[in-house]
Amino acid sequence: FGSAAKADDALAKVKAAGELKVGTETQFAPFDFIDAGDHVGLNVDVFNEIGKELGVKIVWEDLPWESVLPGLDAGKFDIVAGPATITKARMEHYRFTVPIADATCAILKAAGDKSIQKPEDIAGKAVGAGKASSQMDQLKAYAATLKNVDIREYVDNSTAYADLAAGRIAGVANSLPNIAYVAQQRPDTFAVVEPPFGQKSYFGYVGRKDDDHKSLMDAIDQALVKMKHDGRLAALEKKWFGLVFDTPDTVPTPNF
Amino acid sequence: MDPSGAAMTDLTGKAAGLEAGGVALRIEGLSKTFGQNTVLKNVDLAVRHGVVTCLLGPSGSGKSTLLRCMAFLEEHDAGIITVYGEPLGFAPKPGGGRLRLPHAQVVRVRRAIGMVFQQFNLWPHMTALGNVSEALKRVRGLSRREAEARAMSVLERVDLADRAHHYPSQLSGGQQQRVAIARALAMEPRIMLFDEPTSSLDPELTGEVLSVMRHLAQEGMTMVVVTHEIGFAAQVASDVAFLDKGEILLRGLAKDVFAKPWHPRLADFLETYLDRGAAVLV
Amino acid sequence: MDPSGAAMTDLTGKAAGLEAGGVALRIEGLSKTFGQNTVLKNVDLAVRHGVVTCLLGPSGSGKSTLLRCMAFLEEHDAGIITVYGEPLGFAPKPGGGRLRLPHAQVVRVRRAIGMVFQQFNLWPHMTALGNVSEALKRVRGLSRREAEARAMSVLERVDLADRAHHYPSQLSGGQQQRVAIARALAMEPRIMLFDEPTSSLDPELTGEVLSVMRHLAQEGMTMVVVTHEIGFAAQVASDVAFLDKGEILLRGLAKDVFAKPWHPRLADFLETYLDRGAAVLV
Amino acid sequence: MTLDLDLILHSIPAALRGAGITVMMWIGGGLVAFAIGFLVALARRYGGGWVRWGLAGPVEVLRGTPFLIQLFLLYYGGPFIGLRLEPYEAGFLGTAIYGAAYFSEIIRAGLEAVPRGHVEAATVLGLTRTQTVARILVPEMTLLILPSSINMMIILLKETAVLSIITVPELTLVVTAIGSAHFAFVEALLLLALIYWGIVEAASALGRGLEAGLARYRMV
Amino acid sequence: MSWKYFELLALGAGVTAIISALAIAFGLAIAVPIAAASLARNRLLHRLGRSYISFFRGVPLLVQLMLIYYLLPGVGINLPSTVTAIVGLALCTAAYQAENLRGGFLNVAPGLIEAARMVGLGDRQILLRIRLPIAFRLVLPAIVNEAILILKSSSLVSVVGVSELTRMAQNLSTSTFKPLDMYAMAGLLYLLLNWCIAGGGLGLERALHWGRR
Ligand SMILES: Nc1ncnc2c1ncn2[C@@H]1O[C@H](COP(=O)(O)OP(=O)(O)OP(=O)(O)O)[C@@H](O)[C@H]1O
Ligand SMILES: Nc1ncnc2c1ncn2[C@@H]1O[C@H](COP(=O)(O)OP(=O)(O)OP(=O)(O)O)[C@@H](O)[C@H]1O
Ligand SMILES: [Mg+2]
Ligand SMILES: [Mg+2]
Repeated sequence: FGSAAKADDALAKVKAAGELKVGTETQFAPFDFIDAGDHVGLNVDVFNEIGKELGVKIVWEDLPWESVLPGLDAGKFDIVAGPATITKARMEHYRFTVPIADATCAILKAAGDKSIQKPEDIAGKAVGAGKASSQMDQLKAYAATLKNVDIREYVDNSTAYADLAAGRIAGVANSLPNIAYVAQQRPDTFAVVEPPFGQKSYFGYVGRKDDDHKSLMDAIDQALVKMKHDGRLAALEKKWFGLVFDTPDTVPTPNF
Repeated sequence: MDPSGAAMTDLTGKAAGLEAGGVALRIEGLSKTFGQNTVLKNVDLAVRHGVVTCLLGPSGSGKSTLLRCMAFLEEHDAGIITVYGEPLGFAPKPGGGRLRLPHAQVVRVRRAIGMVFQQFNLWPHMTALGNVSEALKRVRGLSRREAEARAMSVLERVDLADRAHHYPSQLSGGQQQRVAIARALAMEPRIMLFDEPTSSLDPELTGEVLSVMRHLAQEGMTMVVVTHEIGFAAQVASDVAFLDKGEILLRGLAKDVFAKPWHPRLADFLETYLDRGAAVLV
Repeated sequence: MDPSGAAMTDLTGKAAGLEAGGVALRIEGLSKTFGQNTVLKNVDLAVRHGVVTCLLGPSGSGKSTLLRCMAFLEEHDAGIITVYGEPLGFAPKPGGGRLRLPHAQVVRVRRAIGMVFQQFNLWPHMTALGNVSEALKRVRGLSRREAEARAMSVLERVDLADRAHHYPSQLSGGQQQRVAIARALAMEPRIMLFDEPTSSLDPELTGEVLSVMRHLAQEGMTMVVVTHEIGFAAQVASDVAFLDKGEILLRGLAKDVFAKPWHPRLADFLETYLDRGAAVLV
Repeated sequence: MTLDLDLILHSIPAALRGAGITVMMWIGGGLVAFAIGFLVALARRYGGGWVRWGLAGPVEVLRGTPFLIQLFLLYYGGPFIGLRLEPYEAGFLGTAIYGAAYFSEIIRAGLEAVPRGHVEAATVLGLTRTQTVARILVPEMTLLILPSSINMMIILLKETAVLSIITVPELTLVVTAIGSAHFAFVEALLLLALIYWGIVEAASALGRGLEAGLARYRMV
Repeated sequence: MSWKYFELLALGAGVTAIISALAIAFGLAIAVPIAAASLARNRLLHRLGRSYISFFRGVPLLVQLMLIYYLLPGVGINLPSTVTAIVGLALCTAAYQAENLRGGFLNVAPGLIEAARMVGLGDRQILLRIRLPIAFRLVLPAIVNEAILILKSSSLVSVVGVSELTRMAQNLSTSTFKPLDMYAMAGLLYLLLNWCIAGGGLGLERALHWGRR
């Protein structure tokens, strides 16, 4: 870590300030959400551990998802929690932490909708996904292999879920962990369409790619790997998803 | 009795019939209240056919309100107004009290009346010709050509044929008021009401409007005029009524009233005018 | 030469010095153009100290513009105005032409002048006392107490001490105009300019304002008055100037002008007033 | 900071399509809003006490809450009361209703600003109420409310940015999506600002032209 | 709906109220010089005033906020979210208030200013003592109207990371899956806040009646 010695790089600044600023959107259960007024989720727990490793306090900033990555670019915070699906395009602009969860994309449908039994059944129906999300890209790619899927873009996932509940669309594409959580919370309204339709992909936290942030990102990666090995991450995954994901210790080359 | 005495009785509104030179518009026991404020109290007045009646009185005495009642722009609270014998707005009930007349009847009787306002009230989005011909088209149902021909001839009467295609904003105050007179005249009313027709005009533009009114008077139009132009009143009016605090203090022939203003309030009132015009004449 | 003849020469603006009863304000060769429209043409006038000068003339003849030039509310395009010998706005250059004077100089010379407008122009957000004391505080730098005491005494002069704490909207037109006079008087001007001070008043409220002005005149205030109140002009004015189409057609002592209006335009002009007021008096 | 001009240039066609949808929703919704507003204003002026009261409440609520919340309730709440609207329909209706509340107030003020004497002159001449409204009140009022109506239309244009929350692919949605896809947020925002500013300036210029054209009717 | 949620929404409403109040106050303060500039005879001042108004009225607030948030850091100005929100709202509303005030200034009868000049008041005294109070009173209803609009527009500041009322409602609707209840409640709170502004406006109008009935 040759550059870690620089006195004024991002890691040094974070340590000097005693706080790590994390941007996120608190509408991404179970990673980040508001429960009875409190900000909770996997991210909150994971970052608390990271904070302990680095010896700093975590300061959260909540923004609509479309503002989160621009905010990172503008230096409004040090890292983005999200998390975001690790994609080729994003890796050109950002540096991802090591994967923290599986992000493979699946379809959420209305409970009791018999017409959708497998992912291909969305052909001829309206399906939504979050605007500017990698799930949207995957959905578009997948839909191109089917017949006239009507794709709707939503500014956030909750409006897409609301529209699914209202019956305007037949499905919502999102990563499996998210929709599994939603379906588990409201089993009488929503159900997951198995299996996932997308290619294997992972979630990671997003940081800046420049030299200045290298030492900070390295330090966070170290902390995460440490958490994986001592079982802390697995415990948290169990707590929030009810299952444990098998994720690699380095950032794999994305499929898309 | 001498003739002027007879004329004064005539104006009480109690006597006189519908013979030539008879009563055009009669007001009996008229009262009008705004909220708590009684603005007209038991007013009797007979407007004689074919002559000019001037309403004088201090500011706030109720002149405008009385005139507006004559056009049924205000509903009077008590009393009866008849226009050439026909009741306007309310008819007396045989057993006492009054009966509200239907709207159609109001519209019909009001046809006999034309009104000219202090603020002209021309419609700014129509030319002079449009202002004058509008009611001819919509109310009389004339074709556009007929209406405009008729409007044109009325504009000629007020000497404004050359301004027919100007919008109100392009006309001087005096010209605007003449268009307003033409607009009323075009409907061929039998009685014309004027509410301070010159008092929003510059002194020098007043003349042209007074001159049009003088012509109308000479042609025998029945007119009721509220004005502060004492000179005009003295020259043109046959009858004068003086209002004070909502009551008619006196009425009579103009020549009597101006020559010997025997009532002290009237004398005071005329005094303020004399004070300001007299020095020129000595 | 008889005295009246001498006085008429006095008013040409060419003669007369600064002696008692001398010239307070002198206008020489003044011209004023709005766009293409030449409103004042080479006007000469001398306003005598301690007396009332009336400006008469038909509408649009340039009376208001001339008065506004005297207060430097309009900048004249040519000519020189001097106030008690000091040039206002422009000074003559030795070699010919004029020199624009600095703003501070304009403000200083303008202190000698007070002005009363047709529309009163009272500030609606201040009481009568506030209107009168504002400039005493901000311009003269008096303390609030001193300014209000002084303002109060001026309000007493116009007989409005009991209305000191009323807002303009709570005052009648006549009272408002008296406050406006007080506001100007409080700054102790040496010359007071009045532009049709009564013409937006109801006839019955005109008297109170004219009476305040009559008092001022009796106290020897130098006044220039544009008015349509011919009676007042004839009674109070010592000097009269008659404007027509931007030129001074004649000037002279009031008593000469009104007694024998020898110029045909003036005779015509007075005629319109006679026409409208005369009938009352016969 | 360097701007990716190429990206801006390449985004223009897509952005213009978004702008087309924005303008369509704006003009269409705005015109319908004006029409509804006019009827509401007339009803509030000439209607009975019940009509007046019944209309005053909704107008106040519509003017008092953010457009975003109204749209959300209409689109996502509508189905619960059996009103199932497609995005364009909901966007159009939402814009029309929101605008109508404002226009009804503008028009009401306009009707009141026509001098009473102008109406009385018509009454004395025998024009009926309908004729008076159609021939005198409406044309005179049009002149009086022109500036505030243009202003309102411009406000409405900018409010249409909110339609993105109900998935109408209008200008803001399209351009910010391009920005996200290429991680070029500042470029996208500048392009967006420029296009909106252009539409607003064009609308204002049109409004000024209209006003100038009608100036001769104006009393000074 | 549980009391807890209402409390949270009320908290959001508090944030909305404070941000809006500060934005309205600063906006008015900025609007005075902008209005004065846009009426100035000086060509440069006039241009500056007009351009300010044209830009801030021509671009949606949403875009303005994001520009301040993302563009300014590029030139070294990094404002916290709350400050960005207040500054953004204030700069935007200032353009509208300046237009309102400009209309007011134009409708102050020129005679009132001439009268001030005649008793010797200077330009600055005339602006502050005569023109501003009269213009302000003339356009007070429009100013109150704009205040209500800016309160409603403050629902957009969540894009720069401020958890105000609308954002609170969004967050709560995600976690409760009851979006309609949350939004309807938020709407009511907006109405309540607006009534406060409208009531304050009426009170101010009455306080500044200057003797009129
Ligand atoms: N619509 C109204 N509502 C309440 N009061 C009114 C109304 N119209 C007139 N008044 C009151 O009635 C009284 C008489 O008013 P009116 O206008 O008839 O007087 P006027 O003799 O015409 O006075 P002026 O010479 O000033 O025109 C006044 O006290 C006035 O305030
Ligand atoms: N600011 C101005 N711009 C252009 N023209 C003006 C201006 N002020 C006055 N005028 C013109 O100058 C001429 C003289 O106007 P002025 O007001 O001095 O006349 P006046 O004698 O006071 O008339 P009145 O008796 O009607 O008040 C008129 O033709 C008028 O239209
Ligand atoms: Mg009257
Ligand atoms: Mg004048």
